Order: sequence, then C-alpha cells, then structure tokens
Amino acid sequence: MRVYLDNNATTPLAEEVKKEMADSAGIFGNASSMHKDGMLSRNLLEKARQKVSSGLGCSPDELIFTGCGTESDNIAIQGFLRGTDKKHIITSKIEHPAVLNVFKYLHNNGYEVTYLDVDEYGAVDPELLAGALRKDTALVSIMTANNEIGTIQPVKEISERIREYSKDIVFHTDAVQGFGKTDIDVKKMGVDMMSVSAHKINGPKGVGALFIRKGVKIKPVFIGGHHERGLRPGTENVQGIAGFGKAVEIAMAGMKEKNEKTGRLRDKLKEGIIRSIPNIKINGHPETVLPNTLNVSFRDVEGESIIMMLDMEGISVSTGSACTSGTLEASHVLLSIGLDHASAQGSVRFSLGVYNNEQEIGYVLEKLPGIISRLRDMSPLAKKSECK
Amino acid sequence: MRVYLDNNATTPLAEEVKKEMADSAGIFGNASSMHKDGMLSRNLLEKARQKVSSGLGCSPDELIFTGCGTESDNIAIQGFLRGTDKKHIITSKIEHPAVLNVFKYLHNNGYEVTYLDVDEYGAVDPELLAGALRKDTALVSIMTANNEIGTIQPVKEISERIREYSKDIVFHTDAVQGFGKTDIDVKKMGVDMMSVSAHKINGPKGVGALFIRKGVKIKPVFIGGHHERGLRPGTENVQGIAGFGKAVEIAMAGMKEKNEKTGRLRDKLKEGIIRSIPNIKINGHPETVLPNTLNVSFRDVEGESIIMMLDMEGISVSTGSACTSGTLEASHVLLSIGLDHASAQGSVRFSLGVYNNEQEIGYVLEKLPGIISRLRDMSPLAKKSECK
Amino acid sequence: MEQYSEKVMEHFRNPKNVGEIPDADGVGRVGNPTCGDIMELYIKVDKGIIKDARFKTFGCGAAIASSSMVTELVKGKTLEEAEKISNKAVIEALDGLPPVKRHCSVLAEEALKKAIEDYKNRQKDV
Amino acid sequence: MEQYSEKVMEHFRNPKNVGEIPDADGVGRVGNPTCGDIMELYIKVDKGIIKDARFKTFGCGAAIASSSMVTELVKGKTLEEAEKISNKAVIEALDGLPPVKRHCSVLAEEALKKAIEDYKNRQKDV
Ligand SMILES: Cc1ncc(COP(=O)(O)O)c(C=O)c1O
Ligand SMILES: Cc1ncc(COP(=O)(O)O)c(C=O)c1O
Repeated sequence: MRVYLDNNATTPLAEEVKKEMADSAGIFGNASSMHKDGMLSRNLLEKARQKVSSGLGCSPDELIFTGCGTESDNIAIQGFLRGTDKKHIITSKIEHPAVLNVFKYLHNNGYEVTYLDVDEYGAVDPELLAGALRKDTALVSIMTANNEIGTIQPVKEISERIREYSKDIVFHTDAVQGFGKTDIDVKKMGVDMMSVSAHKINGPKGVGALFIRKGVKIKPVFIGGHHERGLRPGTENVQGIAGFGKAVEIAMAGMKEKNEKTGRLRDKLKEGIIRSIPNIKINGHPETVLPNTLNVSFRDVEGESIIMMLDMEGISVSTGSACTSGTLEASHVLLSIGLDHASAQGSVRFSLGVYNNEQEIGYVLEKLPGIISRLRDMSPLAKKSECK
Repeated sequence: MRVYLDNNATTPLAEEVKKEMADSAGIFGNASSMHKDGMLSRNLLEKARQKVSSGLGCSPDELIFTGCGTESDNIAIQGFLRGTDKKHIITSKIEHPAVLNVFKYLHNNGYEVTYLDVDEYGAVDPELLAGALRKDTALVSIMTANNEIGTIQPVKEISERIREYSKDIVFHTDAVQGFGKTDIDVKKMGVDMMSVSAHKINGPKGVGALFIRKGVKIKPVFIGGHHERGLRPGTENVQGIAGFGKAVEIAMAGMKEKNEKTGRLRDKLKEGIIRSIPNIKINGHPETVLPNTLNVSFRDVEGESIIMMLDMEGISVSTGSACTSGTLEASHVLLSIGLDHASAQGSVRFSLGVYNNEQEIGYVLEKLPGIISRLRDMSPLAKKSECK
Repeated sequence: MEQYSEKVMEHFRNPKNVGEIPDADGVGRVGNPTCGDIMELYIKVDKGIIKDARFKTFGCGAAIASSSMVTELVKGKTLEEAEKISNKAVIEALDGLPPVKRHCSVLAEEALKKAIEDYKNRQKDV
Repeated sequence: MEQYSEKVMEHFRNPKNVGEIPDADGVGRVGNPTCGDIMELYIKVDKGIIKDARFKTFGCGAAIASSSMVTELVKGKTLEEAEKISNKAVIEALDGLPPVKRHCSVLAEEALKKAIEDYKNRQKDV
C-alpha cells in the first residue's frame, strides 16, 4: 500500500489532465507563429488562459503564464520593483522561500524590508501591517495560505488596510497553496498580483501563472521575445498550459464538496493522532486553515526519521517545505509561530489531496503510533520530558 | 497536405518523446522530497541530466535544467553579472532577442556594451572580437548558430582569442539552434556556459538547460528554493525533463546521417527556388550554415504576405524569428548582414526538420513560384525593379 | 500574434481591384520601404464620382486587405463622400484589425486622400 | 536531496545497540537541540577493551545510522583503537553519506571521544 500525504509539495496528475496533455501533444506549433500550426497552439493557449483566469476571477488579459510558482513570485516582486524608485517593502516571516528569499536578496541590495511577525497560529495581524506602511512603501507580499501549517491569511483585511493608507502600494499574494483549497477571487480579495502553480492542483509541473491587475506596471526580469507581453519571454509550453487549464477546470468543479471531504479526512487523521499519541502539538490555525493540511510536532523525535520510517511503511509525508529539505535548518515557519528548535525539528506535515480516502487515513493511524514510540525509545530527550 | 518548414521556431514532439512523457506521467513526486515518490522523480531527473549533459559533452553536475532557452540565456548572463563588478560586455548584432534584449537592458543599466558587427554572411570575425576585449570585460556572449539565417559562428576561434587575452572573461554561447544540427561539445568549443532548449530538437516546450563550467560562479536571478543548485528554483518539471532527455538521446543517435539528409532536402529546395524564381537572394553563409536552414529574400514582395499565401496552401514557414512576429520591425539579423529594408521585409525562412521528405519539398517548389509572381503583380516596387 | 478576421482573409485571398489604371485621373502613393508598407492607389473620376479604383501594394496581409477594401469602398462614391472615408471605416469594413496592424488602414486612408488631392491638383492645372 | 546508501538505510531500519547502559563506564553526550541532533553514547570497558556500546539519538536518519555504526565499530576494540575511529571511518563503513549529512558522522566521532574521555576521568577519580 502506498499512501501519498504530501500534496502540498506536489500532486499527482489528474487523469483528465493526462488525457488533455496527451490529446494536445500533437499540437506543436509555436504560438507566436503566423501560420496554421501557430494558430492551433495559440488557440489552445488562449482557451487555457480563459479557464485559469476564470478560476482566479480575473480577465484573461490580466493573466500571464510562467514556468512555475517561484517564477510568478519573482516576476511579480522583482518585476514591479524594477519600475519604481520606492525602497520599502513588506512581507511576513512565514512566506515560502520563493518570496522570502527574494526579499532577503533585496534587503542586501538597497531595499528596506519589514518582515512582519505572525501570531502563534501563523496569522498576520492586519493592524500590525497597517502600522508598518510608509510613504515609500512600494509593495506588500503576503501569502494566501501557508504551505507548512496551512494557515489562511486575512488577505482581504490586509488589502483594505493598504488601500486606506494609499492607492499606490501594490499588494501581491502568493496563492500557490490557496488556489483550489480555499475561495480565491482576486477582486474580492483586493489584490494587485497573485501567483499560482499548476502542479499543486493536479496539473503538470513546470507551469505557473501570474495575475497582474490592469494598470499595474511591471517590467520583465528575464528579457527576450514578446511572449506573455514580454514579461515571461520564451516559447510557450502549450501542452503544459493546456494541462493547467484542464486542472483548473476540474479543481473548480465541486470544489466546495471536495474540500469538505478532504477536511473530514484531515480531521479524522488529526483526532486519531491526538487520541493515540501523547506529547504532541498541532501547529497552525485551528479554524482558518487549509482543509487538507495538518502539521504536528511529535515531542522528542526528529522529523526526518519519522518521514523515513513512514516511507518504509509506504506513507509519503514531509517535514515542512520540500524546498528546504536538504538543508539543515529548522523550519522558519515553525520557529516564527514560537516553537523551540527541538519541536520544530520534530514536526511532520500531512497534506491530503483529492484522491485520498478513509482507508488510507486508517492505515496511517495504524502505523504512526508505533513509529513514534520506537523513535522515542531511541531518543535521549524522551526520558527527560517524562521527568518533567 | 500540410508541410511544416518552421523547425527553427519549434519542432513536433518525437513519438518516442511522447511515449517517454506518457510513461513518466505517473511519476509525480517532488524531486526534492525525501520519500519514495520523491526518489522516483529524482531518479528520472538525474537520468535525464545524464543524457542531456552527454549530448553537450559536459558532466552532469555542470548542467542545470531551466524553463526554456530564454531562461538559460538570462540566468547565464544576468546571473554571472550579479556576481562581478566588471562592467563591459560583448555580444554580436545578430543574437536572438533572448540575448540581445538582455544586453540592451544592461546597456541602459550601467553596462558598457560592444555589439559586434558581422560580415555579409552573418559571421563574427574572431579578430574583431579580440580587438574589443578589455581589462574590464566581464562576459562575451556569441551564439553558436543563428536562428534566422543559420550561419554557424567560429565559436572555437572566438574562445581561443578570449583565452589568449584573459582567463577571467566568461564566454557564453546560445546553442539553442546549434544543438542537434551541428557538432556540439562544450570542451572542444571552449565555452564556459551554453544554453539549449528542448523544443528545438523534437522535445517538449517549457524545458531548457544551461551548462555552467565547473568553477564559473553565477548567482540566481530568480530566487527561491534550492532546486538546480538554487539557480533555477521551482519544483522541477520532471515529466518535461524526462522528455528532454529522450529527445537528446534520439537526436544524438545518427545525427550525422540525419543532418546530411536534411541538408540534401534543403539544397534541393534552394536549387529549385534559384531555378524557378528570379530576383532572389539567398541569405546566410554558403557553407558554414545549419543544414536545415534556408533564408531567401524575394525582391519586391513582403514576407508576411508570402507566409500567409503559403499557409493557405498548407505550408508553414516564417519570416525571421517567431519571437518578433507581431512586431513591425524588419529583422535585425538581415539588416545587420547588409540587406535594405525592403529586402529584409521580403525574406522568408524555410527551416527543415528530421521529419521532412522529398515529396514535401517538391510540393513547396510547385506552389512557391506562383505565389511570388502573384504578389509581385500586386507590388508597386516590382515594375521599378524591372526598369532598373 | 492576433488573428485576422475572416473578412481580412477574404480580401487577402482574393483582393479586389489589383493593378494600375494607366490613364488614372488621380494617383496616391504612400509609405516607403524603410518604414514598411508601400501603397499606390489609382482613381478614375467622372463628374465628381469615382468610377474606378485600383491599387498596388507592397505589404503584409493587412496592408493588402486594407488596400482592397478601400478601393471597394470608394467605387461609386462622390469625391466628397470618398474624402470622408477614414481608416476607422476601413477597419470596420474589415471586421477589425489587430492593434499592431492598424497603421495599414491609416495608409489606405492616406493613399485615398492623396489620390483625391492629386486629382484636384490636376483639375487646377487644366 | 541525495540518496542514502543501502548501508545507511539498513542501520536506520534496524539500528544496532539502541539504549542506555545503566552502569556504563563512560558516557559521551554531544549536540544540542538548537543546532540539531543530540547523541548519547554509553560504553562498558573491561581491561582496556570496549565490551559493550549503546546509544540514544535524537536526529535524522544519518544521525541514527551513524550512531548505530559507531557502536558496532567500537565493540571489541581497545581504547587506543577506539580513539582512532574518525568520522571518515564511520562514513566509509556506511558506504558514504550525502554532503549535507557529514556532520552526523562528526557527531558520532565526538560522542565516542567524549565517552572514552569520561571513562578515563572516572579512572583517575578512583
Ligand atoms: C537562438 C535562439 N536562442 C534562444 C531562443 C529561445 O528559446 P526558447 O523559446 O526556448 O526560450 C531561440 C528560439 O526561440 C533561439 O532560436
Ligand atoms: C506557498 C508556495 N509558494 C511558492 C511555491 C513554489 O511553487 P513552484 O514549485 O511551482 O515554483 C510553493 C511550492 O513549492 C508554495 O507552497
């Protein structure tokens, strides 16, 4: 049995998406070419743009396709800043590296950065943000939902605070994790730019999109031909983009029901863990949280070894972000919500997807307690906690 | 009948590549994940890296995957310059926009740029380049072969001139068009960085690669996770990359024979055009030229209207670069080799691929003369040329 | 690349009124090879009415379609009516042109204006 | 992520010598929770020979495998031989470790050194 509970890292391709991509594998023209082969590709591209933009609630000419969520974030942030002289920018301490590391780079290159604290659940306080706004604030970037703990940010409230202060500050949100798992509407949320990525919603890897509200001026960072309005030059990945369009279409159909189902399974897993394993802590917001995400600290054991043991039992999960596996640091997200290092290192993220079922959750609950107790038997920390 | 002669814009997916991609569609893990699903993806990724690097003659750890050729060019050029203070850079006047427009941007942002002239065939003179080298030259970027006229540059000689002058100057080549159509070997060519793109060799769109010689230090431009050594952050497009690996594998097998076949067809087309249509000019180098590329100026007629008429007959060709279709400018490549505006605008690029055959070339030769003469009948320039 | 309308394709496929009028009453020549398209418009006028119009064009699909359309539009019109034909009218009659191709319709309008001007100048000379 | 070797996986799957030795002759404790892994190594010494070794480790797969391996390596060795066991030896015995995980073998070496040192100190005290 193989149980995949790492859907925040990436998701399996939906069968319909595989089919769409196989069907469009023969449509190969360069979407920029005048001739019929080009036109066929262009048509696929624009059909997909229609679908993805309708999923975001924007108009098709406000959407460009990119090569991944990271690219969307970078084009949005670096691209906007290339066109303004203002030097103050704001983000939160728990952004994905695709945003946070851009801010760190900018910090080292002449920008003043405010990194907003979050509360114990990982939520940004809109009032705190309002207080950080300045005359020279160029851009604010706050994610829609966190990839490690699932906490959903009050994006709308943040947007309102920003607008009250100034109409000129641009507000970007990284919705790579929110898209498909919570209500997304660029207008209702009041954002100027939004990043999304296909492979998080059962679409192909290597395709992302960026919403840029009409009137928001950004400059290209990678420079080349005129594709995607010159903002993401390079021959368009028509097949992948067609797959993205299909993935959005199916993600949007019955989204509410799918998320309710996922939420029920997640709650079952959560309650099962609470019932069967002592000395744990659930991380992330108890209510305003993605329905598929469960982050748990298992006291006195280390996350990687839990993951490896689960993997040996056929269960795929991860410690925080796949993007930081391979590094040695404890999750910046978990440290930011106040966990000590040992607890941060002993955390596991279970992230469910539309294809998980009851039986799989049952299987995980069968295996997990034994693994934790085995590792605790090995741990020099466990006995001390007991003494306390 | 549909005849596709726009292979320099993009190529159809090879059947083997389609199959490889379909076969790997079920391998979906995030290549950065610790668990088995991640490992399966990582294995595919590294297998493909092996194949592509062997096609370039480099070692696998000298190769990163990117989202397209344009990205490879940008990461190479902008990424290298982010790590040096030297402010002089050199390129040619006939580079692809993915290089040339980066240089223009840099030109406007504090860099001194030497744009080298080319001769009437589009070749860069290594001596001219040698004369342009300076103490503060950071980087030279000269393409391996031109996308519009097919001229192959003396990359090895250029590299030698650069090395004679200094060991510190980094030499990048955009081999997006050269790869698969001419001998490529980063060691023999003596380059430090090389860009390639999968969709030009019957691989998928949305995948490129960049060779970075060991010891050459570049900084990320798009910033995020640690994927591809942090130089191209973003979840890897494993399926596309697997397709790229397969495409390289089949491109390299019997490359010489395939190119000889393509060359024969190209020559047949060229001779047929010379024989049946007066008042034309063949652009590009007569010998050191890609075997698949034929660029022809048809005096007194405009290129787009030729393309449209050919398209109506089922023939796909283009005026220069697909990347500049949609703009109004005459090709900078054709102007650089000395064509006047009218001739530059009256040029058509026929670019063959591995799947073309004799019959298709015969069909084009049947249709083309009538189209040119029909358009000349419409042209106010034609009568004047006759008078001259 | 934006798509051409069916109407544009129709006029490109089968342009109307191609050619010169050897004894034209007015000729308008616009554009130059350095900037792109070149258009020549010939008109034949009888009692203030444009009886015939023909063109020769070096240019893209939109330029040829615009030339064809403008000759169709002017035939049978009085000079006063013809003078009022704007590039917008050409675009409309073609069911639209992609933004980057709008200048082709401007060229058509200018060629027509010049041809009428040429006709008027010749009348003065007489 | 680089792969772990089969040997590492083996020692992770079935670590040898897990646990404490209540009446150990020497104990080495290294690492701290702020920087990552924590390792405790217990040794039992008889006539200059390490008769038994056990560990407790809080850490990743490589840390657990390194702990397991180092206890295997020292058993039956004289103190002099044991003192020469370096992190390289641990890595070799494990058929390699990914570069980012090398520090785990260093930790194992240090834990061993400390345990021997502790043993020697206790001898002096007697
Ligand atoms: C010479 C050259 N460089 C770069 C590119 C850009 O490649 P891509 O479209 O994959 O970004 C192309 C083709 O479009 C090309 O011909
Ligand atoms: C919140 C968030 N932002 C950005 C990304 C980056 O997306 P991609 O891997 O498509 O570049 C991810 C996932 O990896 C994410 O979870």
